[in-house]
Amino acid sequence: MREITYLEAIREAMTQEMERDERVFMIGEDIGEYGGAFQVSYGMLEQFGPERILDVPITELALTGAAVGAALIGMRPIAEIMFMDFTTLASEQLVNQAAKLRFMFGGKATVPMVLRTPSGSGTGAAEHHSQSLENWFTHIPGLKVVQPSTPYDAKGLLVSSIRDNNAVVFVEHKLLYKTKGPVPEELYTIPLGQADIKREGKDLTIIATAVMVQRSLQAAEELAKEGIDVEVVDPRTLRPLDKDTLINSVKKTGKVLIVHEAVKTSGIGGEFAAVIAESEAFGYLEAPIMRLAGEEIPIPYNRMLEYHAVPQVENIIEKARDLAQLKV
Amino acid sequence: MREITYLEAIREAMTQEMERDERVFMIGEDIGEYGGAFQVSYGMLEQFGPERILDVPITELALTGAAVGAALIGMRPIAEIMFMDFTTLASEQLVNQAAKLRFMFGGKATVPMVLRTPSGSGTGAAEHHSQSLENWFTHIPGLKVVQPSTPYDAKGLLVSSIRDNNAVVFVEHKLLYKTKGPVPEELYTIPLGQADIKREGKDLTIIATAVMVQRSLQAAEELAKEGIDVEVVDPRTLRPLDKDTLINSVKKTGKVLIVHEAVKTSGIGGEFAAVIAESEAFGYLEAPIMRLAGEEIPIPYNRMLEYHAVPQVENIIEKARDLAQLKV
Amino acid sequence: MKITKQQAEDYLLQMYQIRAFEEQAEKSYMAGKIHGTMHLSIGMEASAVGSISTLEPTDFIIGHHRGHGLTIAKGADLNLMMAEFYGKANGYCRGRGGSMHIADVEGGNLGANGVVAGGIPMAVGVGIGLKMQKEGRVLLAFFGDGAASAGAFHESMILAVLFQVPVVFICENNQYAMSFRTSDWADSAKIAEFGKLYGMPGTSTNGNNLLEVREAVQKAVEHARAGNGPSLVVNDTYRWRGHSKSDRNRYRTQEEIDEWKEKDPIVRFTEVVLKEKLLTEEEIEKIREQGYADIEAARAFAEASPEPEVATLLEGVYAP
Amino acid sequence: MKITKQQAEDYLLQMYQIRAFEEQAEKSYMAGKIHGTMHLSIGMEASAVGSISTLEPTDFIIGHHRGHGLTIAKGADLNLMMAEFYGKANGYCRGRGGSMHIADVEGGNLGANGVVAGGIPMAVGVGIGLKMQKEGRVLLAFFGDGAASAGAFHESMILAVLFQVPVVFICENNQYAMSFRTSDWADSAKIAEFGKLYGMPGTSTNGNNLLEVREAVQKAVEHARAGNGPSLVVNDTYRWRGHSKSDRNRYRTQEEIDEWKEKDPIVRFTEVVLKEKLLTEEEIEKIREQGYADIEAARAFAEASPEPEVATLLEGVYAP
Ligand SMILES: Cc1ncc(C[n+]2csc(CCOP(=O)(O)OP(=O)(O)O)c2C)c(N)n1
Ligand SMILES: Cc1ncc(C[n+]2csc(CCOP(=O)(O)OP(=O)(O)O)c2C)c(N)n1
Ligand SMILES: [Mg+2]
Ligand SMILES: [Mg+2]
Repeated sequence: MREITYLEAIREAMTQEMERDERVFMIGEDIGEYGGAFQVSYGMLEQFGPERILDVPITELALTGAAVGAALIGMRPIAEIMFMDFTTLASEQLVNQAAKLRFMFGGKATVPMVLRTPSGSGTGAAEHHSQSLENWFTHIPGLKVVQPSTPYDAKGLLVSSIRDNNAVVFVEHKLLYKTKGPVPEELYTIPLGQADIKREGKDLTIIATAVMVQRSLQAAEELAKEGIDVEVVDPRTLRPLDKDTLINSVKKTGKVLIVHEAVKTSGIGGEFAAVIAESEAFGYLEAPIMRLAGEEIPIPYNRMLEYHAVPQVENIIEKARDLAQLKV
Repeated sequence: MREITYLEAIREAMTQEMERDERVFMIGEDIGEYGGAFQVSYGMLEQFGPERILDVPITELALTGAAVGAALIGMRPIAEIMFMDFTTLASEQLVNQAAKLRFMFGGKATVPMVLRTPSGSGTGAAEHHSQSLENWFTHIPGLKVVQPSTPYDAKGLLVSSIRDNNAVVFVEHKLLYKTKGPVPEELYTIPLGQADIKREGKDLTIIATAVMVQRSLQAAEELAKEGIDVEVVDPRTLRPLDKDTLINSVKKTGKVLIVHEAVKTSGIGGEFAAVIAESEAFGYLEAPIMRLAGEEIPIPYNRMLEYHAVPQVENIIEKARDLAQLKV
Repeated sequence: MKITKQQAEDYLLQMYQIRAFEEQAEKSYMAGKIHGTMHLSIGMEASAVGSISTLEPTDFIIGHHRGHGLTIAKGADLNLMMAEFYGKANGYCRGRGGSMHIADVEGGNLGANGVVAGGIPMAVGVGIGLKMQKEGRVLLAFFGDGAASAGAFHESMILAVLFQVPVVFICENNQYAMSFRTSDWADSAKIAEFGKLYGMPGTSTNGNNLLEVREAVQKAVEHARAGNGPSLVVNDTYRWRGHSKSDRNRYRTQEEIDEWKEKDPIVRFTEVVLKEKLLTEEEIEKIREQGYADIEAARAFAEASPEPEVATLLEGVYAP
Repeated sequence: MKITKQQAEDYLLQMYQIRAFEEQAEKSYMAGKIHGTMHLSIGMEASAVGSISTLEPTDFIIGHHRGHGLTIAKGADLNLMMAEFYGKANGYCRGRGGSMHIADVEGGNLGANGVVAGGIPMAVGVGIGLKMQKEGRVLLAFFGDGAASAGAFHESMILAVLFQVPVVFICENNQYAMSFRTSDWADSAKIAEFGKLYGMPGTSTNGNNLLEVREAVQKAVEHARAGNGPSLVVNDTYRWRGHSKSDRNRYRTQEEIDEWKEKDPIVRFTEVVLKEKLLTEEEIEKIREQGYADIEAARAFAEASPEPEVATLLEGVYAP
């Protein structure tokens, strides 16, 4: 199959959906001529014109609200927030309006929109352009939260998100934008709420998200050489969470390491851990539930500090090895 | 000892600190003549005048930022956000600025401020005035998050929060405002980051926050009649979390039920569960770690629906009883 | 601006229905039948009716927390509305929304909103959608004077002009945001000036004069429908009651309230229709009685309506 | 506005230092020595120096992401600044902040900021604090034209006027917010009009004319120091380079860039000081050399400086 980048997969999903469905449009800062801060929408202005690629000045709250309003009357907007750090400016409309209108109006409103935003560190962009805040939005009933780790997943999940009749927060990862993988040319969907076992294994489960899926897969290859057989589970959708796949994997392996980039405290890893600890998998656990996640600091500028602020392959290997060897 | 309400305890803490330290001031909407939406600051305008009780129009983002800026040059502002739902409008300044400036500037800045806000349901205020978003802020290094459950704790923790040299999110609970308890007249502090065992017990630990502490204590009384001896632990500060007290309690009882009002998914309960599941307490667990928390819905208007949207005493009793009886 | 007898009847009936609804709401609340809070718009009836009378049934409104009047003016079923106020299963929002969130998306009412300025960014998006849908529909977006100080207002006005959306922004300036005296930073004329600076027509009206409101909004609606983009109309008015149930009126004087009561928008309108001989005293009295009777019927309907079943609690969060 | 020879030397030196710093930053970046991004202010030197030259050393500034020029104009130690740009342990922020976050709180520089409009609400609070501290100090709060569309701007201006804070808000209008042409909603004159509507003096200047900038800001600073509250000054200028490292300049023409290069603020200033006989060609050339030499020394210092130790990674989040 043809290989394209994660970034191209996202662009393709949007382009093909916009070709298919005239209710779909984009709104965001510098998404037109500039092509988006990461060039995700590059070329789309030429194809669709300024009526469907709405370039706006710095107005995170209003552009998000504009997506909510348009969705409310049957459009299918895709809003882009340039960096996830700035969802802090948009969250009123996302959390109080997009997420709640349907329930608040007795199930009689529909808000089919996508809010796309890149998260994560690794580009030297420092404290204000590197956060991973996905767990904020998983806490909000009414929102769905998607976080793809491969080009294939990115396209299929984004198509599903656009077609979903709810507000979906689609969290991209900056370091994945340039990664390549096989992606069908035609439109296809990956159901929201369905985890993917990225690697089967029997000794230990790693549940990882976004760029940590790739790092965990690399770690698994190394550990395989040591005879440790790791299963890597990628939830792909954080809300609704495919608890069964997580639980079944842990029941099989008896050990689980949770890996994410976001700060450990109150990150999604806590939810994963709790879901497992309160499930029937509890009885199968052969060791404590371990988490490896971002340090309790903002993301610093200096390259080496930034590197050490979040889990790297070697940290995953080490932690997984310890866990594999642990006997309780 | 004299008994006063939670609300009066908060007012007293602010008043006495403002008398003691002229750098302390308040900023918020309707905090002056109106006395605050919940009358927390009633009378303070008369005592301190408009130079120190800064009443502002609807400007959640700017009023929060104003607190950050004033703190940066050595003042000690207390900002009030009228309902926690509206911290969604203020979070940029809280999360990107207040929390990060010190680290971002190499440890060379100090942001001693408090952001007070009431959370929780139970007043019929519906979807937009009832949220519990404390776990958003526990995810942010650089912030401290405090959530008192009694008048005594409210005063002592607020005094500590005002004197703390960091940005503290002080989460009050609407249903607690009118509850009474003994509170010393003089100034005293309760250290941030120190949990409190509100009731000792040996069969089961309940970790509860805010109004759920009171409900859990009521539940514990009922359960005692059945011969189930419950320990109720109130973390009081959510960030930094007093992990030791939580872990030691679970080591002692072998069973833990986590109770909070916020939506269960990605609430602070996940963090509590994960902290326990990855600690040495894991080996002492005699049953899965259970959570009882808000339903996966926005808070509805109707009184009975609202009642059932969050844990009540009877739910705690039932869940705790099941857990006490559970054998794995 | 001339109106017909039929119009005079309709507008007056709506104003009386609003007045009666609010009075009933207050009574029901005082009687302990309502759990929660409410925001009454007594004294502001002309702003709601005058503005919304300019719309076609297929047009939209989006409101704010003080939304009972707007909802009635948009032609809500009073029974379903009162049932929602009572939190009943057959209310507009099945008891989930209550006073602050009554909506009727199908009927073109995109809802009251508990977040001050929460509806303004959405209004821009509705306008963008309406423009794309090319059916000539317009939106009236209501908000209070308090909302005008929110960042959402500024950002939204800029986008509204940029995309030339068919939206009339209507600021119902009742002088206070809770206890904050809005004239401390802007009066109605100044808020209208902001509209102009953003690049849209901006006017302020005597918001207690139904016909003046109607004329200003009519012009703005035509402007929007003709594809000429948004406008801002500021209706200068006053709420007689406190901000919400819990208000102690510490921030204003009884004299001020009394002065504004002298400017009762309903009285003013009846004077006009009498003078213009559109309606007689008797006809007016009959309309008044009708308005109160409609609300009394709605109250009875609401009180007889069933509570939502707890078994349905988790429904309606996600669309299939 | 007359200046002394000493002033001419100082201002020119600072402008050259800024120009040289930015050129060096670009070179270091291109050479792969810098991890991250940067925002260069070449072409905007007069706005930074003209504005900040009006301050006493005890006064404050707060900046934005394009903050190198402001930092130098506030008298930063060039070595510590370049070291921060390189992410070194002895940089202003110990390598934690980098280009976008250089600060020197002790020196009155409350920092560059990665969030557009992020500094504006804080500026209000600094103003509130300065007023309470009664030491007669003032703040210059810088932001871009892009920040003026953010809700934070609107809310902050309202509060600034309400509390009459001793703050001069300075909008450095370089015509674009990234690729967004700000004149699509407001030009410099219009942004200044907003200031007036909020209730503060609002002026726009030719931001490439140091003396004009200085005069306008001087007036505003005196206004603030006298207790008369905030002002808004809009400096109309241009950035020669792309928005950041990753800019392809698709949104503007080479002709436009060239036109603005003709209005080089440094050239303009040298012409004036020559005409006014404040400095000779030789003196100017010596100052230029000095500026570049200072930056070359800073580069050497930065490159020789140590990386932060990973063991210190977790330090500095919380104050004791
Ligand atoms: C963002 C936000 N801040 C604060 C509140 C609390 N609040 C509810 S209504 C109100 C006053 C709003 O004033 P205005 O917009 O003038 O409407 P009015 O109540 O006068 O009709 C306030 C402060 C809120 N609901 N939302
Ligand atoms: C809130 C926010 N939105 C978007 C961005 C991304 N961004 C960084 S600079 C910039 C343009 C800012 O324009 P302006 O304020 O005019 O400053 P300039 O870059 O032109 O100096 C944008 C969109 C950001 N940093 N913060
Ligand atoms: Mg008002
Ligand atoms: Mg600019």
